[in-house]
Amino acid sequence: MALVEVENMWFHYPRARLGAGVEGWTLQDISVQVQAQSTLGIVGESGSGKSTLIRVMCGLLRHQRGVVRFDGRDIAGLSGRDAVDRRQRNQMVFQNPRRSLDPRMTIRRSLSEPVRALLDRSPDDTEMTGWLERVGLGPDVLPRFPHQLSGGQLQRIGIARSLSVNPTILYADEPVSALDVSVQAQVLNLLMDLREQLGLTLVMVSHDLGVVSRMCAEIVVMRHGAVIESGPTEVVLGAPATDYTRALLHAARAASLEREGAEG
Amino acid sequence: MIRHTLRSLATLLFAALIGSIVVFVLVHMLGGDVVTVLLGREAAPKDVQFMRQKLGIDRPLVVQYLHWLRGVATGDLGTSYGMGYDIFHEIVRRMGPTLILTLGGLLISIPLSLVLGTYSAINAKKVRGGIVDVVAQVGISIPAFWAGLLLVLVFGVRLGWLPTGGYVPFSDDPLGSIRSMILPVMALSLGVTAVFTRYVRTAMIDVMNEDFIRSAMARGRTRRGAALVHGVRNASIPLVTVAALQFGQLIAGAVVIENVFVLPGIGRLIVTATLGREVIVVQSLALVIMLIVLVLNFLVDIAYGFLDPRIRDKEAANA
Amino acid sequence: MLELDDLRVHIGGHEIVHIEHLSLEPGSRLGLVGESGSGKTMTAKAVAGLLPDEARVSGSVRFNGRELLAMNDRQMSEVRGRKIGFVFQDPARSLNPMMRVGRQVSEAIRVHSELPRAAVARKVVALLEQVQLPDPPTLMRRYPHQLSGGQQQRVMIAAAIAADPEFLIADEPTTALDVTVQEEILRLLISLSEQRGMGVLFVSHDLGVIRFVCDRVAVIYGGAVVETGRTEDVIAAPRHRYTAALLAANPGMPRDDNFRAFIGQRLHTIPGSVPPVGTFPSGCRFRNRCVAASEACTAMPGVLDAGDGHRYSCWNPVEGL
Amino acid sequence: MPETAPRGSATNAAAEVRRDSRWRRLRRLPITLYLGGLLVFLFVFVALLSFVWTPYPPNHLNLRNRLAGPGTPGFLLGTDRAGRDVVTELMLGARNSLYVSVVSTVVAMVLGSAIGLAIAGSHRVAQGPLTRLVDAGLALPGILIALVLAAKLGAGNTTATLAIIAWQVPVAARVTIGPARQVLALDFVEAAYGYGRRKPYVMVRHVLPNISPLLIVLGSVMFAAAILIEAALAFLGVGVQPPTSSWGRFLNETQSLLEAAPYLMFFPGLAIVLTALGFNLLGDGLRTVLDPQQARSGLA
Repeated sequence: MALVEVENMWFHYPRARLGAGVEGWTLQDISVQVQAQSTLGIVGESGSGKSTLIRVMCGLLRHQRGVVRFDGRDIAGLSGRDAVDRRQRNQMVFQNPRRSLDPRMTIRRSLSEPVRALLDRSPDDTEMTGWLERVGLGPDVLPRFPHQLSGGQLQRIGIARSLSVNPTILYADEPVSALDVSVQAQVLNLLMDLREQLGLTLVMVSHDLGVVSRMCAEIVVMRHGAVIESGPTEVVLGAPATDYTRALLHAARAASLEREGAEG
Repeated sequence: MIRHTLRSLATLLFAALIGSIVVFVLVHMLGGDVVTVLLGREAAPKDVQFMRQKLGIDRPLVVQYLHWLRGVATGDLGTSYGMGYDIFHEIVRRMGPTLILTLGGLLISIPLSLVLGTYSAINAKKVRGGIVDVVAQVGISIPAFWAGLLLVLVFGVRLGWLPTGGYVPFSDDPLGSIRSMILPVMALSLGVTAVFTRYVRTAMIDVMNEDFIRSAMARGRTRRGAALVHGVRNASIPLVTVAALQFGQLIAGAVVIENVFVLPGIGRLIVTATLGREVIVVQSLALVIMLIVLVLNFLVDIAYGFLDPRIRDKEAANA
Repeated sequence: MLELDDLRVHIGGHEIVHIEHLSLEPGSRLGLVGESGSGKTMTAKAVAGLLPDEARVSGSVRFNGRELLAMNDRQMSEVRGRKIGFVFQDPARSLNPMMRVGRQVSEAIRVHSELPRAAVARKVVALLEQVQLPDPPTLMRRYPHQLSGGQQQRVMIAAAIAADPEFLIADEPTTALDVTVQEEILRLLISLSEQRGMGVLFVSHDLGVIRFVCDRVAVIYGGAVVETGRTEDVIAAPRHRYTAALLAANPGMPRDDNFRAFIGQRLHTIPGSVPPVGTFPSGCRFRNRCVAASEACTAMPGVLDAGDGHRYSCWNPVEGL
Repeated sequence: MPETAPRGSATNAAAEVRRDSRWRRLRRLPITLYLGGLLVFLFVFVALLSFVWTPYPPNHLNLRNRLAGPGTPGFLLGTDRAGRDVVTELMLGARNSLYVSVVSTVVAMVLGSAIGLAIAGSHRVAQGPLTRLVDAGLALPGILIALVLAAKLGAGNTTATLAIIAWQVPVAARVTIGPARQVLALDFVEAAYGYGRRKPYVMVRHVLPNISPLLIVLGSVMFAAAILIEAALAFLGVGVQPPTSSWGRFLNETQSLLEAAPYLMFFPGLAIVLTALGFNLLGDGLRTVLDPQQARSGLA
């Protein structure tokens, strides 16, 4: 049984009226499966619905049609303790670390929020120091405010915050695209290491095929709100079945550096 | 575009409904009895009963409300108890001076504030730009009636150039009519001009930070040229909306100014009626003024849709 | 054609840019690559005289022998658009939302010449054709929001080259675009540069993009050029430690589509992050993040020559391969 | 997904510079802040002082010194027709201005920003109509409410206060909606929902602190407006009634003496202007200090 199963799922953002056709739907008839401890990359151009898809999977948005199951249970039907439990096990890392931490809250407060909200207790500094160590930061950041820290540090804090409630699955929405190249590499490596150490499942959205092909064993290609291709990365990108994926790959290769896989 | 218009119209009707209910409820729910005010505390119960019947306030509130609405629509608002005039005709008769005053105020303040605000924004980092802004700040802080009194003192009493008050109908004496309105319009437009100037300044400074100003400069516009060609256009279209919103404040100003200059407009009528505790007159006047303001805003809303290509295309512009 | 000497830009008391020397030949494409805060955009803006008001600039920027820094806003405005075109990062924000596309494309022509209306219109149509936009006569009457991001950037490019500048500055022109659109726009820039013999200063944070577009590259860190040379040379054999680290940190794409070998591969990292403006160390600005830093690095390294115009400033350069 | 691409080095560099120059800016605070602060302080000080000391007792009539000009010994700014000391009257007037504006501004701020927050947090479909309703409220001349109230309840401070509140609530609501929506669109809000926080919590813990600089500025500007409206209502005779002193009422009473004793209308008017200017300048200064850039550009 897959950890996450999305079956014939349709989603649209709230609006006054919706036309009869498919144009109002941000996501159309999506079916995706995520195995436990696997790595899934979602690629596509802007507006393809990839960020919306992981938000539905993560439970941040509620779909209108179809089924999304987590650990075999329909997430729409969960309530009370089960709903809290699902939230705790599904965590998200956002694209822009400056926007994902409240500028008016200290890092201590931001970092402790998930535990306060989901587990209903206040973690102490020792515990939080442990979380920070995991992402390579010291306890000196605790009393600071976001504007006093760099983008790379903030993204690490974002990751530490997501991991504080011991999730099963981590969703990452373009986790490095707002970061400098030199910091990108640090954060990508960190995500890979943490995933292995903690046995996490990782679902990552990225527009960068190079990043996705390093991070993810499986890949989903989206276009105009629908999945057009999916499968193991080396199959989908190594031998694309659709013209669109081929075009995507061609364009990505044109403006990228060629790297040996084994050199890293 | 059609949806934009329909939505504006719906807002207009809805706001008018809410507004009229608020006015009605204020008048009929809050303490104090109209009849007591009219007849005094020692009135005989029989007279009170008769008065209540005559005023129609013995009927259910909803009926009274609907009756009043119908009156507004058909121009039958009854007569004033104190003065005996027909309320609707009185309102129509007094519309003239008020409209001259408020529209004259807008006519002066919009172009003036565009020039001043743009000048102040282009020179925002220089002393002269700052001076314009401080003057505008002072302008905002001057109550219209005091400005009126000062103008009367200087131009009316000391210099004797212009009349200190009173209204001359245009048909009687065109020149005298214009002379009689100069000071009131000046007093009224001072504050509004100051508000608009600051608005234009802020909008222009914002626009000047936009990337498209930089890209216009990259094509060979000077900073000033880019400001005038691209900045003013983008900053002034929202001014239309602000001007419409400010029209309500302009009416408020007119109420005060008419009382300073003894102009026989709606503003003076409503204050006189208020001081005479003529609740029915005040209630209808409030609704009529409200409708004027709302209709004006509705028209501006439509015009705005035409002016901004983004709204013209998209019906949702909630950005 | 373009020569920068001892160019310094100060903002709020901090030196954002200090470029000893940088030059660009006519018709060639120079890439300026660096991370955020490296000063690459400020350098580009200094050349075009588009720095924010609070910036102080000194040194020399010569364009065809004329000193640009000595010019006032009016004189510069005659250079901008006419001699130097500029394409910005975010086309959606760089086009006036209230103005028809055609008028924005024709702006440089109208500012710099007295062409009659009909001739201007013909020129706009020709320009829109050159940037490969469909149906120019209809398109020029549209507003920016009615176009896609890629179309908007094509419009920006058409507007930038409208008055036939000899030289184009492109500041991260594809960062806001999708990868497929990016490729099209980059190809368009290359072909325009070749057709018109137009020099290009191309600013980007992405070495992959630079490699695709530029024949020469200047790597910039902490406001200073640390390495410059032919793009192929610099990428194949970087000498400066920062360039090497930047290359190693780039995720890239697997050679020969060997995706299987790519999965799970760690990247080389550069410790720390780009320091905030004004907090770079003295001497070599990269030394507090450099794996090969030594005592010598506290002094400013001189410029060394690796041949063929490949120059770098590093005390402990990467040797050989 | 307009935010997919990094805004690049220019923005980040600017952010660095901005952050760094924060101290600098704090050291050279805008002059408007000092000037506004000084005027506001003077106003509040005089108003409070009037409770313990005024040159003459309230409503003390110096019948021998009626219409004494400014500078008359014992009467710095002269006396009015009834022989009341102008300085005393102005001090007492400040008291009434302060009272009315504090009450009305506080109530209007709380009510208005609560409505604004509620609208910003309401369902996306309901937001448009509700916002437009506030707009309509904004367009309506608040003086109408004042006059209707006065006609019904009679003139007085209560009428004035209620009218100012009715006038200012849509203002506060309208100013709150936009920035609150901006904050709600940021990722940390989404994150908060992600770990199970509910809307009221998000509103109070995330949105309110982030728009508080704006509310402070707004409060200051609303204070200025309240001073002006109170004066206007009192001037029209629908505000505070005798024997309570008020600048606006004082102007009304001395209007007929424009020719004979122009100083009588000059000083109360000046008091109104300076006080309103003080709050306006203070608001402007605060706006500069509290970094509008931050509020506008989504708190980057």
